[in-house]
Amino acid sequence: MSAAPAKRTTYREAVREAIREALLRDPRVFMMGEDVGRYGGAYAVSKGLLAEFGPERMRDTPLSESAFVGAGIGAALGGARPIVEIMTVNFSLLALDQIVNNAATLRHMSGGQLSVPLVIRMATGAGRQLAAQHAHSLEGWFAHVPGLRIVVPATLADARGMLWTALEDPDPVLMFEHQTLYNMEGELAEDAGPVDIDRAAVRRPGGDVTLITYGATLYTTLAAAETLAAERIESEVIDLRTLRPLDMETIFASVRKTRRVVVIDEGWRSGSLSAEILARVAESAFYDLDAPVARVCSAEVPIPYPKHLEDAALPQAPAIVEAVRALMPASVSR
Amino acid sequence: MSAAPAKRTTYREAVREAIREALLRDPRVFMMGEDVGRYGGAYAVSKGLLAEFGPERMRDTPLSESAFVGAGIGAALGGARPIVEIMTVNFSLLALDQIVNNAATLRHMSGGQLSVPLVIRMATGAGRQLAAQHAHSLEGWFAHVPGLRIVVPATLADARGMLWTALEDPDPVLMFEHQTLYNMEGELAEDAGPVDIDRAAVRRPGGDVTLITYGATLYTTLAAAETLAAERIESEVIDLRTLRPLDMETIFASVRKTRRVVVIDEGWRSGSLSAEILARVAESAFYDLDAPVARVCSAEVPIPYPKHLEDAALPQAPAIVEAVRALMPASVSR
Amino acid sequence: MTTPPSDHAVHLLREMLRIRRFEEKCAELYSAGQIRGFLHLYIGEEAVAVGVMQALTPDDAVVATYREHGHALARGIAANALMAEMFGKQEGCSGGRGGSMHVFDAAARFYGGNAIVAGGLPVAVGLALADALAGRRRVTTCFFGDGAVAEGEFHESMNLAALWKLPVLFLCENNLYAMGTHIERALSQQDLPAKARTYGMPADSVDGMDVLAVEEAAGQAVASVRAGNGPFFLEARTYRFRAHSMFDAELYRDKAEVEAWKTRDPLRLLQDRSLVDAAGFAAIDAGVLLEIADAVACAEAGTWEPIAHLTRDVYTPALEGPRERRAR
Amino acid sequence: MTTPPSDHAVHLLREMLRIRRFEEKCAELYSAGQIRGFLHLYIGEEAVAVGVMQALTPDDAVVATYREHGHALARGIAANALMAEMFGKQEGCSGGRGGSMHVFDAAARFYGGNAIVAGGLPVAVGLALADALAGRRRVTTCFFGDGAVAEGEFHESMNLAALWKLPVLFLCENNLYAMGTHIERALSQQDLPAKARTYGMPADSVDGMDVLAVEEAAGQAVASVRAGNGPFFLEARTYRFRAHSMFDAELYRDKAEVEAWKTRDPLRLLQDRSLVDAAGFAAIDAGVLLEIADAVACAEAGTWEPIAHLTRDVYTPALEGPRERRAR
Ligand SMILES: Cc1ncc(C[n+]2csc(CCOP(=O)(O)OP(=O)(O)O)c2C)c(N)n1
Ligand SMILES: Cc1ncc(C[n+]2csc(CCOP(=O)(O)OP(=O)(O)O)c2C)c(N)n1
Ligand SMILES: [Mg+2]
Ligand SMILES: [Mg+2]
Repeated sequence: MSAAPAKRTTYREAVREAIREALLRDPRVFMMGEDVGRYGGAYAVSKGLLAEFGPERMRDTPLSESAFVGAGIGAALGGARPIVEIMTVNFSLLALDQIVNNAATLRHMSGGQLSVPLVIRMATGAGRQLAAQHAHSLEGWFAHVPGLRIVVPATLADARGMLWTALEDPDPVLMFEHQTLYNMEGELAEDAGPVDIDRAAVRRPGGDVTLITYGATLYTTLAAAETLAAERIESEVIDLRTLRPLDMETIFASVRKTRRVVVIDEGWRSGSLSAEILARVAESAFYDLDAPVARVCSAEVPIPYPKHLEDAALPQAPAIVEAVRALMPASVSR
Repeated sequence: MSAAPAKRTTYREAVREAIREALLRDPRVFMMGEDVGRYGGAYAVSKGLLAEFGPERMRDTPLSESAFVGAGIGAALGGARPIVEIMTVNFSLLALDQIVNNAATLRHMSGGQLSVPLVIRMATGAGRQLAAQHAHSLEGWFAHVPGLRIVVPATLADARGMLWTALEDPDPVLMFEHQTLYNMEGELAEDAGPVDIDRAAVRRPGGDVTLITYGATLYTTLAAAETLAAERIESEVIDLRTLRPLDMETIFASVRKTRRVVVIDEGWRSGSLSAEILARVAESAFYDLDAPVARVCSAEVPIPYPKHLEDAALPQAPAIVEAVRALMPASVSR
Repeated sequence: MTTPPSDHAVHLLREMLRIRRFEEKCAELYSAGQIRGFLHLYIGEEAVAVGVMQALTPDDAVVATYREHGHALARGIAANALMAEMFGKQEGCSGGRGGSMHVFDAAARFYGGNAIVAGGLPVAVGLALADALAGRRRVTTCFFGDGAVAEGEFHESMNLAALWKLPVLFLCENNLYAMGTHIERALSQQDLPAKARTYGMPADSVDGMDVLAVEEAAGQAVASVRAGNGPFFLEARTYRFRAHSMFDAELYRDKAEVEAWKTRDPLRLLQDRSLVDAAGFAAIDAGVLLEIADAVACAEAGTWEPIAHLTRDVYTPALEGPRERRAR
Repeated sequence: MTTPPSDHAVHLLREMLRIRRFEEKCAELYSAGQIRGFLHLYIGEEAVAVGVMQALTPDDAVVATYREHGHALARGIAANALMAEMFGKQEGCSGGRGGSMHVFDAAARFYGGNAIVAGGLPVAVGLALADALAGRRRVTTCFFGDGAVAEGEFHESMNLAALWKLPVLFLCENNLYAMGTHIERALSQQDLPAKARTYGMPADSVDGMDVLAVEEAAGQAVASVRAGNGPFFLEARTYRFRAHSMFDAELYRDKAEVEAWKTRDPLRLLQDRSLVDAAGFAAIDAGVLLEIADAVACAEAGTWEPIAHLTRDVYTPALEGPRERRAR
């Protein structure tokens, strides 16, 4: 998009740059979480920022998820702009009372008086053999809760750009960073900056089927789209970017064109975000469909440790290809 | 079903009888939770049971949702059969770490060695003007989590019968009792006892549209079905009874017959259980459908206090009637 | 000849009486069906809220529980706005959406109205953290009950505040019961100041039926916090004269216990001590009753929020457009 | 002439050495990519697990954390089964599904392997509650770190156990750090026994590098619990010699600090005290290395769980049919 020269960077560095920018731009911004300071972040995201911004603004917390998330809410009410890091999505369950009963609720319940401009970042997802208590994808689950905005940067540009926009939002935003993306490397414009968090993005245009996804499965999905292209099935790949509220316009526009839809979601199948998207399509775009809606999700198991079982539990490109093929009329498939 | 004489009873009494029966039948059973003993239960469910069973087996806990739910898990691992009461579903958020990271996970993660035969009961739902921190319907949300079984008694017979069956299940079962049902009165067979928790129930047979619901909205839905019947639209009303795992056979059988489906769910619309059901129908029964799938859910707001707004936030019969009418061919509707 | 009661004593008495009469009226209105949902009365505990509020400035913040009518009134939220809230009218201080358990007033820095036991403590820590980061010398006072002390959020919040030396006054209203559970059946250690001191936090305990004692203890506590010494824990030993909520059959305590505590009614104690005579009391009461009657009239005359507004304020309206304002 | 080392001292030394060698091998295998995920080594802290386990009977229960290889070995889980678990092979003690962080053994009453900090404490309270309800005189020992002390679940569990006088030994391994966070930056109060005593629980602290001291202190603690005096809190002051996990650059502590603690290596301390000479040590070591080599061979020869079994054990197979048994 930008004409500025590009530089080589990683997703991790892009997130770090975004945090840096926020701390530089707005004195009300501070970050807190377990080991974000001296340790440099469990995923090394905030390495170096303690030295630059000091322990007040790059604040290590004790192991107290409920209290430091609640303190983020209070600080936001008090005029600060906190970025709270929860190390891994599973630990956010300890803070759910604060997130659901307070952060998501205060504006409405107070009759519009209170504002909770808080950003909570957390690592999510499987793929690193971290097993049943460190590897779930609960972002789609959080998307059930009114009052929260859920964003999921899948690209370097979004990793770099979503944070500032989220911080400008007067309401709580949860940002999910997939564990396997931190090392992803690529080109990012030197002047990359804030991006919108309202619209889904078409990452690959195509006319035969709409593949909807977000986060790390974007790449699995793009790989599947490549395979399908070799069979002359052209996929339109949509990266949702924001899971709540959903940008249904982009989805419906694509479905009207392709008449077929598959959702790829790392969440456990039943009750995952994929269900909501399929439901909306079947409710509102039923007559646009030429085939049943479909999805490829994680198996409904606590994620197991061994690689072969973890892989088997997660959405993989061959399953996506299979799901698409099953929707195509006999004439189109090879 | 039974030929035994019936007696007049309430939902509350039916639940109490079920707890009594469990305590009488199995010395390993005990119940714990906030104010279940001396106070008699926040909803007066356990009134009288302390006197009958003593403070060891009808155990008052401090305000420590995470610890006493976790203690229920540990006690189940240790051979007991705990019934844990969480006063209101919103407070269960404080115990979510234990429920999701431990109760739901231990069997699989231990390679099948461990068993958590625990029943957690909680009050759920709106309708009593309890506002934004006491009135949500999160049972459908819990149904996302593999390893849990979710049951929702809507009738006196189920209030009386589901608990024992749940206690016999070697895995954790969450049981949700809608706040507005406790005072519901009706006839229950004198010899009413355990019921299955595997199958959905057709509460009203009909051939024109399938209405799927559970819990307190069963009655709203039955009322809507009455109205529709007056317009000669015959609704088949399915009470899910168990939200996880879903009894899809019963649903598909009905949809094959009626070719139209509306789900009524007190959960917040986006990401509610209704989404999962619509998604499954649109995936697997697409060609059985004569009209788009539809649903009537709660508005996506923290439940407000005033009656008119609370009513407006919840699924009501007129909205169900409206949703059904919209699916019917012009010739059928008046 | 006796010395006339001091203006300040009259002020305190009036403040406590406003709470008492407000809540007596609420109980009546509840029975009449005009107030619904859960209603938790503060009657018997008035000296705590009134005593503590004397120590706070308008710039300080207050976080309370679902038993917060007293705190709201003592903090200066108008009885009219509070009663309208009890009715669920849009003239209420939370626009009618919160009701009894969710009283908010941003202008008064009154942050609830939290109905999750101990849920307010982390929020209070955060409010204080924002002040500390901005270098503001404000105090956040967080009210909570003895029941909250068993919750994990209590522990985490106490530790965070003490570790970071944040300006929080933790004000524990120990009325001996959490619903029907006596503190002896809830806490292995019932000496709450001792518990607080293990966090390395100064702590004190005060007779919560004696408003003058509360005022003094709170004054010292707030002074310590404001001076930058970090958080302070103050236990007020008090008692609720009424049931936990309107649904409570009070199976768990003796009538005699209640009666014994009623001999230490905070209103009577102050009246006796400050030498307000029956006529003086009646004069104050008359004014208070007028205020409450007016509040009820206001609430009755109040209007319902249009149903079309139900989904407003879940999110802030998009920033580019002009922000819609709700009629208040 | 010196007295020969006692059999018991040799036993303790061997037990600690088994852990040391097992984990050194794990670190190697991790670098080689045969062990994956998170790997948290216990090296330096061996005296704690070994000392405590001496006080337990096979009928007692143990709950541990993600840093639990030492506890598993000392509890009697075979090195073979443990190493197979590290590899993710179905011969592992959790059928291969858990890996390093989720070691279970129902027969040994070893209940994890919990990777949520402090998540094991409520479970331990429940195990003890089941024993209390059934009138069994068993002890549940719950290991956790200094970091866990800040969590709400710690507080709630301590209170519950003390209130109900449950047979739990809370065994806090204070190695001064939670990942990179020194206890001084995590807890406003670092005197952990003092903290525990505020729950009305007896508490003690012991040099966690001295296995004989740990054994003695644990013995007394367990005796107190088993005698029906309710829970006991024991702090073992220890130190991890390695990084928190294999991803840790150790930016947060000085090399000198690590070196200073290494002079108190629990193996060396015991060796010196029990007068095991170099030859004696080498003989023990040879046996241990054989055991570890055998464990690695077993793990390598182990098999992968068939992918078709992925969804087994999410739920128990329907009770009416014959319960399917997994090959173990
Ligand atoms: C987390 C949570 N658990 C349970 C409840 C139900 N509940 C409401 S008030 C209450 C008792 C609280 O007692 P205490 O903290 O002493 O305050 P008090 O009511 O005595 O003022 C309980 C159990 C709740 N609101 N929140
Ligand atoms: C609830 C939770 N929060 C954060 C983490 C990430 N984490 C894993 S270990 C650890 C440090 C724990 O320190 P401590 O309790 O002292 O045990 P140690 O590792 O020193 O043995 C952290 C923060 C976690 N696993 N669980
Ligand atoms: Mg109380
Ligand atoms: Mg530690």
